Amino acid sequence: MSSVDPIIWFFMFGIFAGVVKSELRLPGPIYEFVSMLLLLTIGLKGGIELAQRPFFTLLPEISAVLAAGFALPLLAFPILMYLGRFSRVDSASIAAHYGSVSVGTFAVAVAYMHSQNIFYEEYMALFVVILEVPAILVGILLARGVTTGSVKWSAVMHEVLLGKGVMLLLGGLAIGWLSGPQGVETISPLFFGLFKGILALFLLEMGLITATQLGSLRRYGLFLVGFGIIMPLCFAVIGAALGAWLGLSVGGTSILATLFASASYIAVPAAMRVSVPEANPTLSLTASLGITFPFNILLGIPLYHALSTKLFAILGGS
Amino acid sequence: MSSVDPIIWFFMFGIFAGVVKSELRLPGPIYEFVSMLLLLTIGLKGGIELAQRPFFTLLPEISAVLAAGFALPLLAFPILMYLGRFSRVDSASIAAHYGSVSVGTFAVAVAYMHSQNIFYEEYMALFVVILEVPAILVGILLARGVTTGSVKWSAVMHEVLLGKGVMLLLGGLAIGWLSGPQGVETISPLFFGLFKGILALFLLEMGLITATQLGSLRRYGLFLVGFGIIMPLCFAVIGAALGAWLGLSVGGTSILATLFASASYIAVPAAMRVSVPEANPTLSLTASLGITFPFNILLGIPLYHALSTKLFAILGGS
Amino acid sequence: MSSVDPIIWFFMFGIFAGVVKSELRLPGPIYEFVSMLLLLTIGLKGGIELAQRPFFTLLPEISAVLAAGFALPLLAFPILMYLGRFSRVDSASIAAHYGSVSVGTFAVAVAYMHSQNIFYEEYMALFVVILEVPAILVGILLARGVTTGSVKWSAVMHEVLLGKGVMLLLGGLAIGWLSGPQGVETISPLFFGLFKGILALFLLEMGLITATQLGSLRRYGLFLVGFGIIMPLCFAVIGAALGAWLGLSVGGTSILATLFASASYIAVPAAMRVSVPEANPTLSLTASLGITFPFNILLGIPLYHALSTKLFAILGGS
Amino acid sequence: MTSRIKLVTVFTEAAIESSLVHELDGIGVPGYTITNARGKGSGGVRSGAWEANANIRVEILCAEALAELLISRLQERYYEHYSMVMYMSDVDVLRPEKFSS
Amino acid sequence: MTSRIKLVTVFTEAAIESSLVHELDGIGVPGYTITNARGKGSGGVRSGAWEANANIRVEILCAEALAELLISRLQERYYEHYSMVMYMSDVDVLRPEKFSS
Amino acid sequence: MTSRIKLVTVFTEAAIESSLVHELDGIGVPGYTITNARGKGSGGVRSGAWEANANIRVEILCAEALAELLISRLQERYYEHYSMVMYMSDVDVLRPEKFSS
Ligand SMILES: Nc1ncnc2c1ncn2[C@@H]1O[C@H](COP(=O)(O)O)[C@@H](O)[C@H]1O
Ligand SMILES: Nc1ncnc2c1ncn2[C@@H]1O[C@H](COP(=O)(O)O)[C@@H](O)[C@H]1O
Ligand SMILES: Nc1ncnc2c1ncn2[C@@H]1O[C@H](COP(=O)(O)O)[C@@H](O)[C@H]1O
Ligand code: NA
Ligand code: NA
Ligand code: NA
Repeated sequence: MSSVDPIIWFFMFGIFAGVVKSELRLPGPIYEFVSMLLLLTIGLKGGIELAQRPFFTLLPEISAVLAAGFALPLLAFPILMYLGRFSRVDSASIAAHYGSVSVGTFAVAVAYMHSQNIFYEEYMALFVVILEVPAILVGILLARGVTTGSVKWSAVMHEVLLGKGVMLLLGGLAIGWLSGPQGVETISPLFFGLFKGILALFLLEMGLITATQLGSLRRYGLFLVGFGIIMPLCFAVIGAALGAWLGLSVGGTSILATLFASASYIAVPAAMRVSVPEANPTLSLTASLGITFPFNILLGIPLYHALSTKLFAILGGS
Repeated sequence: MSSVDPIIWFFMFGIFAGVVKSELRLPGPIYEFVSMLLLLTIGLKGGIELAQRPFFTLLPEISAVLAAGFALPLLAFPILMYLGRFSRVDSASIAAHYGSVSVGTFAVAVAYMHSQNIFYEEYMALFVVILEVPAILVGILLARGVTTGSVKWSAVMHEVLLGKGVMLLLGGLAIGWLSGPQGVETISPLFFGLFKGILALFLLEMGLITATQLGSLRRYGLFLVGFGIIMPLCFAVIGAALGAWLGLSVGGTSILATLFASASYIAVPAAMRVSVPEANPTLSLTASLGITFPFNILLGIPLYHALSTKLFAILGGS
Repeated sequence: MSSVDPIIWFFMFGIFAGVVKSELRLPGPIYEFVSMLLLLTIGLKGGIELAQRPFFTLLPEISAVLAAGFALPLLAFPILMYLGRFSRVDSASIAAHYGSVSVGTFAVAVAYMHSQNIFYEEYMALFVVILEVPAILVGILLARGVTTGSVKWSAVMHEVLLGKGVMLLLGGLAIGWLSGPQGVETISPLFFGLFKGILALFLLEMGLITATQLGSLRRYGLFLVGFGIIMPLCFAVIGAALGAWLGLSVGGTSILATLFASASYIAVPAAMRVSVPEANPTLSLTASLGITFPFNILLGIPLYHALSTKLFAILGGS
Repeated sequence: MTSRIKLVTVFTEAAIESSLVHELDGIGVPGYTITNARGKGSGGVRSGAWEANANIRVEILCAEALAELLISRLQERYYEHYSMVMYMSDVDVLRPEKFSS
Repeated sequence: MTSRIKLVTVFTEAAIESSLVHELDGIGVPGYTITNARGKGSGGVRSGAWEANANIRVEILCAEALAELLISRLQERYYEHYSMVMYMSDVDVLRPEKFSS
Repeated sequence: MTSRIKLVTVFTEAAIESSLVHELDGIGVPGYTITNARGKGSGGVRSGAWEANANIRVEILCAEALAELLISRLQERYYEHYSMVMYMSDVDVLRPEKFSS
């Protein structure tokens, strides 16, 4: 019991309050603020880490992760379209959600590693940014076909790259990188000292939002539930394999697996709403928020860690 | 001078700014956020304390406090109706406000004990929850009569138990209890480190709100002012006696006296508005916010502490 | 590179995000909250400092700074009217902005002194309040003429003295003064511990706002740009001279120079909008927010520090 | 192309939002839109500073018969004890069938 | 059951809210409702990002004569120097006496 | 003194605010006013709890011809795939030339 991180209890408290239809709500501006702080903090942490190593040493990892970002939605798409019998646009949209990543899940994974005293490569925040974007582009192409003239790519790139999430992650990365570990010391009480508390509030609200999605679950049936659990597991295996292959630590490998397993519920829905409006947003949000997010938070992360540990044991890595 | 806690100055600054009609205002979402943090923190503190003792040892105290929660509004009601000549529904509504408790007052009492280094039983947060609800039920019964078919009890219980305040207190209690003292360490900078600062901002806004109530005071005359001061004093005596009888420490007794003396201005007004709409909300809010809250904050708490100390001296307790 | 304070990077990140038209925005209530915290903190710091010295020893400095507050807009006015060929009301309004001060700039100057370990007189927060008001009165008189019956002075004084900014600074000062250094310890994690982080968020939003002003720059031409840089430089020289003459430390002198060089963008615009509505608010905001604020933040403060150091070297002061 | 239907606008206390929404659903209105508001009326200033004195502004587009029903229902349930002001106007909508369900 | 009166809607700068409310009270309108807004007009975009460029939206229900007075008064006091747009429409209210005081 | 023009009111998803504003600018409306909203319609409850399900309320005052164009353009571009409800009404404005550009 005492081994469960309190932030997980906040999430479950949120789900409970939502399910019993309590009036509890984080005010809109506060939820936005809390999200912004998380994104900035994650970016800052990554940037500080980057400041301490030559950038080009990371090029192989960056390339591999970037390639995976393009590949993952291509794996999910046929499953959704042929097994799930979703329309082409819905399949493309859901595939984009699962090919991309969830920053909230990443934050919980990081908190998990800290609380278990597991080392991981802090520059992984960089991978959050790298994985956020490609799936969106692939999703749009899958929905529209390659020869599409009707996609306003400049509007899409604007939506994707200049959206709040990517901006804050990149801004944090840049500021952390430019300032280095000593530089950020004076701002660390807000960004690092309060991190877990802020994450707890974020998860409380995520629980409340998750609860509102549960109602739609019944409507969309078993396939979506299965997909929302099995797809992340498969992606986690791919992520763990890639992490091990790239020579990451066990912690870093677990986090990469978590990233692959996570599904976007902020950047991708917004981009899809603008670029592929025919896709039903309830479908993808139900899956990513109603199933995959809670699954990853409650069960996935420890599982992916166990998986990575196992893999390292097999490979004889450390 | 230096013995006044700065949070009290924040309250008085708020009253001053309100009285001179300054444009100062805590933005709505911030006020809500600050309240939520206070409620969660108070709940967490109580829960951590509960985690360290077997629950059943508290059963006698819980029962006694619960009984008092039903009894207090019954004491206030005849005074309001026969001495105060208020209508039946108004008397019932005001009685419910005074039978219930104010979380803000509790927080200030806790801060007072800390700043004076006085020990108290931290699980008293539990009593806040226990005292919040019964007075509402009694108030509705007093307004409607026992044989009322017209009360939608399920709506009432929904409003009361699932309102923000009770939810957050209970959620905090549960999380604190499940996590224990070590568990919450990572989230303590936000919830415990900032507590007094957050309380200061809360009191600033409470001062501003109190000032807006002062205008209504003149309209409702002397009886309400007298009631808003004398009723808390009587309830404080009952609370102190009960605390001593239950074997609480001097600090715990002072806080129980403060809880009894405090009047609700959040949960009860909301519940009464829905359940007893004929009652005039200005009347009860003027009394609880315009008189009793400032009285308790500025004079009551030290008084109740002195009272408890005296009582313990008489009883030869420690 | 590492010598640039990270808060400056936050400001530049904000400008960048604004210029590329990202959707990044601090939610309105959060921006207000962050501003309120800064004002309260600055006030508290000043008040604590005041508590440690007899008030009358500051009377000469207060008088001198107050006199300067009346004089500075009178210096700016003819330049704007005769060199800049602005209308009388626009000249008066801009002069009021530059005669008054920017609390954000003051906060950055304070952070600069801290990060460079330079001593300064912390009671300078008092000067922020003192300098905020006179320029507004002078500006209105300049716009209306001395014999004006049409100015509703009571409304003006209400707007000026009871506006959020002055209220919070004065409230903070009073609370800090009444509580003293020990008193505020319990609230210091929120107000002092988070100060730099809060300032970073404030500057992020200021960068975003500054970026929106850059567009207007082209419309108003070169004179305004020149004025927005040269006027602060002149005022900084006056401020440095006054600081040295008053016997302030090098740090205090630098901050006084910065205060003189800074231009208001909150209190004065609000007051001018109400009292001198014919003045074009875009003109003065473009200058103060679009030019002078970034100039002071990025280049001005180190420059004014260098200036003060030089001055002290020449005068043989310490 | 467009067709005339009724727009009912209600100013009332934020405290009864959920009760009011429940009522609307019960009557079977095709939809509603809510915004936060503050204001002043016979019941004095409601500044929105804190929940007990915040207002909401509710708009309901619907057919005339339902609008009449809605108004009389709200009048009966809320007018006596709550701050509430209502007005009705004629507006033109596309797809009128959407609002006459 | 219902009776026709005037609804005056005003879009203007948030900065003059208190001054405007004072004016409304002075004219003796029976009430008003305010919501926060943003927008664009001849004076450019007012994004509401920060106080100096936020808008408010004010609604006043009142008798026709008062509406005329209100409009001419606001026009005279604010039109020249402030961002302000106003429109008037006919609406039906219950209890018309409430709005003709 | 006053003159009759059209008021178009749109309830839609907050997610498309910037796209919609772009469209309005393209059509050449003289101005618009936006407020945050929540609500319910054929697409279910949109509680405004978080960005993906928040609504906005957009008002546009303009001449009749432009109003017709606006309505048909929005209908064509957004009706199929987005939550959107629109209505049009007649209002009286001062300075009608301001809204007929
Ligand atoms: N004449 C009016 N014009 C516009 N809004 C009004 C008017 N009267 C009342 N209201 C709104 O309705 C709410 C309740 O009004 P009342 O029930 O008269 O106190 C007020 O707080 C205002 O928001
Ligand atoms: N044609 C219009 N339709 C709707 N709202 C408008 C219109 N024109 C102006 N507004 C609103 O009125 C405010 C002031 O307009 P203006 O004085 O023209 O700059 C704008 O910021 C908008 O919120
Ligand atoms: N009958 C109605 N009355 C008022 N607002 C409506 C109505 N129907 C829909 N809306 C608003 O328009 C939004 C989108 O509606 P819909 O496209 O029907 O889901 C809803 O979320 C409501 O805010
Ligand atoms: Na993924
Ligand atoms: Na009580
Ligand atoms: Na200045």
